[in-house]
Amino acid sequence: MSNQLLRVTGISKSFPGVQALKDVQFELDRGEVLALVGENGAGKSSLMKILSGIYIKDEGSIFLDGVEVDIDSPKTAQALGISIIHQEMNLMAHLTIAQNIFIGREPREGLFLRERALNRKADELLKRLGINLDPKALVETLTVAKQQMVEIAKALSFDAKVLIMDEPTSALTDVETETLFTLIEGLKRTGTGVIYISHRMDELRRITDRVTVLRDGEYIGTLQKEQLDIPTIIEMMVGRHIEESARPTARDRANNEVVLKVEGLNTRQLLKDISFELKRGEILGFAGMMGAGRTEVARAIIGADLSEGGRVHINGKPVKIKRPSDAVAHGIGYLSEDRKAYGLLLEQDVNTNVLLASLRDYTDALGFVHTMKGKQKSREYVASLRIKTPSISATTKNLSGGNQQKVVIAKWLARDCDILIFDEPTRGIDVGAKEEIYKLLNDLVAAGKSIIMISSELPEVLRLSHRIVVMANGRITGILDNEDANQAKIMDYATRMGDEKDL
Amino acid sequence: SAGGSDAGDAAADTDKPYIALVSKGFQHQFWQAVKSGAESKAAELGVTVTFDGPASETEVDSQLQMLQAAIDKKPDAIGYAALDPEACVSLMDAAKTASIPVVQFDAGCNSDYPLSIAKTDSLGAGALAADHMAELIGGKGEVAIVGHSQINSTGVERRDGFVEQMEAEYPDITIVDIQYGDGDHLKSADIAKAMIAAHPDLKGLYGTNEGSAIGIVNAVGELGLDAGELTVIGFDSGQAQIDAITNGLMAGAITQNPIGIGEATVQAAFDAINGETPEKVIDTGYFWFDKTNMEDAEIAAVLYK
Amino acid sequence: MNATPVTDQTRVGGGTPEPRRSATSFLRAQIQQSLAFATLVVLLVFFSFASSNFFTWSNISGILLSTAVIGILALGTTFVIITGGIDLSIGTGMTLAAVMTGIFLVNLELPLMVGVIGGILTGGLMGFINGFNIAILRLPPFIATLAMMLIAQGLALVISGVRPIYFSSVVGFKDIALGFVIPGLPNAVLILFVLAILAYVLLSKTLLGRYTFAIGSNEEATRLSGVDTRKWKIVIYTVAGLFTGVAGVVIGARLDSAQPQLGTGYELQAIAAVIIGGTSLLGGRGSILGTLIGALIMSVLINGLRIMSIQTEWQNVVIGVVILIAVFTDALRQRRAAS
Amino acid sequence: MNATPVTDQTRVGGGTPEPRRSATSFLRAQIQQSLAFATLVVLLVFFSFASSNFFTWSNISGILLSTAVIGILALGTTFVIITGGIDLSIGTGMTLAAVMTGIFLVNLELPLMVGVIGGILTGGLMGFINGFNIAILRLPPFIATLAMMLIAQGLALVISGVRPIYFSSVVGFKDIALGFVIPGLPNAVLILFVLAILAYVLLSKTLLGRYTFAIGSNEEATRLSGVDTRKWKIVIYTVAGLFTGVAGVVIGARLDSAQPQLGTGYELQAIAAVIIGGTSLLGGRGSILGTLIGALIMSVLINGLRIMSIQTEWQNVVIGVVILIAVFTDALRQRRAAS
Ligand SMILES: Nc1ncnc2c1ncn2[C@@H]1O[C@H](COP(=O)(O)OP(=O)(O)OP(=O)(O)O)[C@@H](O)[C@H]1O
Ligand SMILES: Nc1ncnc2c1ncn2[C@@H]1O[C@H](COP(=O)(O)OP(=O)(O)OP(=O)(O)O)[C@@H](O)[C@H]1O
Ligand SMILES: [Mg+2]
Ligand SMILES: [Mg+2]
Repeated sequence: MSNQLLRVTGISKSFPGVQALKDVQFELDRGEVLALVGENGAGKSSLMKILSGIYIKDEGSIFLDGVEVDIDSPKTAQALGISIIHQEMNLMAHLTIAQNIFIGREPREGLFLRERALNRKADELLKRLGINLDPKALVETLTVAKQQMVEIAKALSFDAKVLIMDEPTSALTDVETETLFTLIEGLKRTGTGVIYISHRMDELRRITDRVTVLRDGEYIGTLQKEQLDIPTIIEMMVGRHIEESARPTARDRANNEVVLKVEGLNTRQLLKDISFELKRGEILGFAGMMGAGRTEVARAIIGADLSEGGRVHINGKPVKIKRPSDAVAHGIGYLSEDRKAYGLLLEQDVNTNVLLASLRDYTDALGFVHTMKGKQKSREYVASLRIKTPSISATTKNLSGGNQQKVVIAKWLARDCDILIFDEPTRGIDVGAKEEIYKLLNDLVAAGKSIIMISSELPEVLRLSHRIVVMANGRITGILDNEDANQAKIMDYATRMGDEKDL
Repeated sequence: SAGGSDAGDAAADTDKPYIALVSKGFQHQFWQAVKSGAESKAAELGVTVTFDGPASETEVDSQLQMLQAAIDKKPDAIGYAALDPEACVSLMDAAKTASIPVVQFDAGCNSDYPLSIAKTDSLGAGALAADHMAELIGGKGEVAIVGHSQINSTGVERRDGFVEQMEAEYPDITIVDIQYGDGDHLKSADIAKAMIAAHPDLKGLYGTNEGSAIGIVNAVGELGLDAGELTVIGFDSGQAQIDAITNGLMAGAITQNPIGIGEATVQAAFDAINGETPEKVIDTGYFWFDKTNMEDAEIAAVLYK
Repeated sequence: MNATPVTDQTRVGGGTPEPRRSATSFLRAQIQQSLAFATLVVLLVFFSFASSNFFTWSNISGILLSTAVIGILALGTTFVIITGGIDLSIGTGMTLAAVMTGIFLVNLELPLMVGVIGGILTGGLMGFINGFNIAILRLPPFIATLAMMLIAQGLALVISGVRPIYFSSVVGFKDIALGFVIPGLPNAVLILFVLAILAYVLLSKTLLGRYTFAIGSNEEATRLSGVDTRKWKIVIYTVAGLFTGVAGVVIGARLDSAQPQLGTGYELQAIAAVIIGGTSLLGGRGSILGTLIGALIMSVLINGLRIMSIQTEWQNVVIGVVILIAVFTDALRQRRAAS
Repeated sequence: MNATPVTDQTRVGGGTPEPRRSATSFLRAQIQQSLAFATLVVLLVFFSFASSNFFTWSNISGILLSTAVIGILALGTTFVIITGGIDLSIGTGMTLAAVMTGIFLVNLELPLMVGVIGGILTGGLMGFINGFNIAILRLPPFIATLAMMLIAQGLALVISGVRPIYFSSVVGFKDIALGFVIPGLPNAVLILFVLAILAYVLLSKTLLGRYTFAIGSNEEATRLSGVDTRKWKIVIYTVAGLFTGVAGVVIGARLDSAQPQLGTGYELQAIAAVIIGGTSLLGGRGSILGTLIGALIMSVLINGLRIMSIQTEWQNVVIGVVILIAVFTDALRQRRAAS
């Protein structure tokens, strides 16, 4: 018996107006990690959804252990030993972690569920995987990152022959990412084949054995481990050469005008005495471990959550922000980390989403919205951000994950806020687009805007931020100038759980 | 609105006898007239009454709950109008156990316990409507009925009295359609219009209660028919029907004596409290009224606005 | 009517608002999208064959008149349903508005215009309270409006003294529903059409409409985009309440009286009209034209069955089955279109 | 992980399906969660002071009896609402079940047991059809069950011949509701409690309950996890239908007759009970104990107002206001707990 586990050939799939996949092929061996890379909308997720029975392919063949299989439902895929971690979170928020992991496979005794056995099984699984979560906790109480860990645990709980991971690390910080890599190493040893989708190039060399590249729904080629070379991969992906820019040049210190000043911000749950300043034309990075409270700082500032005792000054004047509309009125825009839940009107078209925050600009005194100008604007953003969509009237839900993210960015660019808070702006965005977004952020600050950028990717924080705020456990543990910062230093501050503070 | 219903526990504190009336409804003008008759009689006799009834005459279950609550209030007597003759039997037993005398009005319960009933002969009233209809359309032609209920006893009897009288006495008159509008004015108007459209030769329409009758009047008005082009006969009174008769859109109507029903019910209950036996059946009568006799003292007394 | 770039979210797989060029192409697009329209045509053709008395001007005008009240209620409710909410208080709210109009015009003898506006504002006030309860106190719309339904029902009885208020003394009031500004077309129908155009404009051309769809699609995302969703929800429920108020005036004028016991049941009929017209209870999609067609389907069906002298007890069975078929074929077509 | 940080999705709705350790800790948790319980206690205390006739065994047992039918309907509907659906057909469906029981027992003179089971299965069949229409034909629950509501209403009239069917000839039938297996406690109340326990077990200890919550939380994710959500939705609606069937038998026995015109309005009352009990119309959360308390609140309130001889027209106003207050304080408490 050969070592080949899975082979797909000639796969095509089209949606109304979109040819998502054209004659795509790849192979996966036992105990191998195959990376699938490509730009946003290249067709990676669609291909994986075909393998896991969510979409039905138009053409092509799938061979598992050399036998052609017909995967017509998620259940069939599960039965065949194909398990998937979806790019978009797919959990039942009102159920517990244990109930989520074993949904559809509950231990039973006659008619009755064995809740205790279920929790025990989940506990064992989580312990075995080194994931520190209480199986009885409700999923809705978890942060995005922890939810992602639950998804991973769920997928691993099937003793799958083929495990598909669609951007599993996009919501994870380095520590959890390491945990995941350890798990993958273990799976390789047991002969599981892993298909790994990621936009994080540095991960590829770490764990993959082979890389298959897709572009515009087509198969471009496969690189063996020995041939792995990031610039080559990127060139295959985007069809052109990408220049990585260096770290930001030290800012012109002459301009020290403070546009946003936050003092003594607390929330009942987590945040303690958050104080910092944002200067004009600056990118202020926020780094920290998952759950450190960075998102919560942003939400508290814009009035999305209740906060206590904080004072916020904009351009030196104290302001009261009780709800997000106040924040936007004061020129603060917030781009959330969870685009599906908090960023997009998924059922509406791209145009509606792009214009959502700036509709008033197109509204006359009588309340009538004049959309011609607005549509022109949307088209411009679709073009300038290279959003891959058939037209601005396509339903946002049908865009690929990365392109959805770009739509959210376009929404805030259209609103033209002075202060922008980007929470994980490049989550799920391909390398090419990432560079574009970096450039965009730099252009924005060059044009006098000020940006807070929350990111879990340290290289990204280091590349863009003029200064870096590091948080741990709801406190600010350090604020560093870019010149003084490096990954080790940030990690040091990010893991200070006590009260030590070093500014 | 009118007093008298502030009783309940208040009644228990005074020495005034307390009579709980559980009606079939309270929203319709008919029941409001019964209520006012009961309240004026109560004032005269120096007793306290409360008047309760479900929102619609289909709510047999909630009426039973009202009756149950009335029994639990330990009144000196209960006046009851049964929505269903059978469903109430067990609660009559409960009243008996609690030694609360029960008198009835409008419709009775299939139980030996209640002492009396004050009511209208609805079959006879329906037949009287048929007689007048026949006379007004000249003994032949098509007529139709807009009913208010095809199930509760008054709706059924007012319809059946009409239908049977027509069949028995006026073979040249055909009843071409019977539909039911729940006594909803708007629905009844739309039904009447559809009937007029469907039967271009229609001579007369009969509405079995105030809402049905006024619905027909509205339909006739909306279609711009001249007064008398279509013979409309109504049931019960109320301002709108009196107006319609005055301006000729309605030929006439049958009225019961709801005020008299209310009065007789309270009187019977009062008698029962005082250990007297009221008359078993008190027929409060029904009357035909039209432009010619509306002002007569006897008729004016039973009309309500 | 040339520049009609409409974002009117009709449905289609995912409700994509295509840019429309002209009024006719817009109409065509809308109608093609809506199988409800086909159902309406089928019903009209069927009843025309089944009864020679169906397709007469008098009967058609009767159908339109009987659509007016439910139609006006349905228009207002369309907004609420597109936000993902629901309004159960429209039936009895309408009654309370009619009763208040009666109080203003008959008891207080205020001028006609003042009384009518008072009645409409009564509806608006109820809508405002609903909006407040839902947006500020964050009660579920179903329960907030259910409570308002009970309160309005009770208040209508209390305020009227549990008796009808007759408008016969008020000169010109009846004409609001039954007069003819356009010969042959009762004013109530005219009001329905005017309000439909107003609702259409509101929903597809104004900020209110945009935010209605946005809130229905993802309220939290809309809020985070800087839209004061609480304020807008109050506005939307208030608008729905104003439509309810107009319905109250129209039904009062049509019956020439305020009947305080009326109203329950109207809300479900209006909501059914909205849904048959293709608006989704999940929020985010819906159209005014669809609602109008839905309301017409209901009244054509009811009228046709009456014209055919179908027994009252069978009528509901038939209506239920037709609703199922209409909504099912529509869902089927949408799924076809999507794939 | 004992501190439970809550994201803002938690704001709405009520009882959460947490794993429970023992009966008492379960009770405590449920009751603490539910301010509805406090509302109930407040009402009981208030009415006891307001009227000496309120807190008598006869009246309390009367209240329980009047809770039985709405309570049983509400139990079944709890499942449906937790899935994020709704069932408007329970009121008239109950009536149809009662009528069918009458047909079986009175017209066909089948044995008591057979007739009763036949009535219950009638409810189950309607539920199955609802489930089929919703899960397979993918109709929106609101419209599918609205259509079923109309159909059941019509069929009840048609099948009964538009007259009540009396059970007086059927020995023992009445005892199903009014007999006493437990002295002093009418059987209808016993049935309510037994069914509540059954529903509780179903909801929290079985696969059915787990998938009910899962579907309500995220139907798509549940389906992608390999659960046959279509099948389970049919099962859930069928279960709700069976409860409706039992309610039909109980109301038939209580009235000793099948009243074919009854039923409309019961659905809203039952749904109100479910929501007052903290189950969210958005799906994913709810509890049986909450529903029971919600149903009791409704009937205590109605009874108390009657015992106090509050004028009928005022009763609805008071009920509406109390519902608002109850749901608002509950929402408030939850928000407090959340932050
Ligand atoms: N259900 C759908 N309906 C219509 N178009 C779709 C659908 N699903 C995917 N597409 C389209 O197919 C193309 C491929 O999308 P896919 O999600 O597979 O991209 P991807 O490679 O996973 O991108 P990303 O890295 O951004 O996640 C995109 O153009 C997308 O818009
Ligand atoms: N230790 C904790 N105690 C209480 N709540 C916590 C804790 N950790 C995280 N949380 C919850 O998580 C949220 C804080 O995490 P937040 O999302 O702000 O972190 P983050 O730094 O942005 O990390 P992420 O990468 O997960 O986005 C809060 O909403 C809080 O409820
Ligand atoms: Mg993808
Ligand atoms: Mg975060």
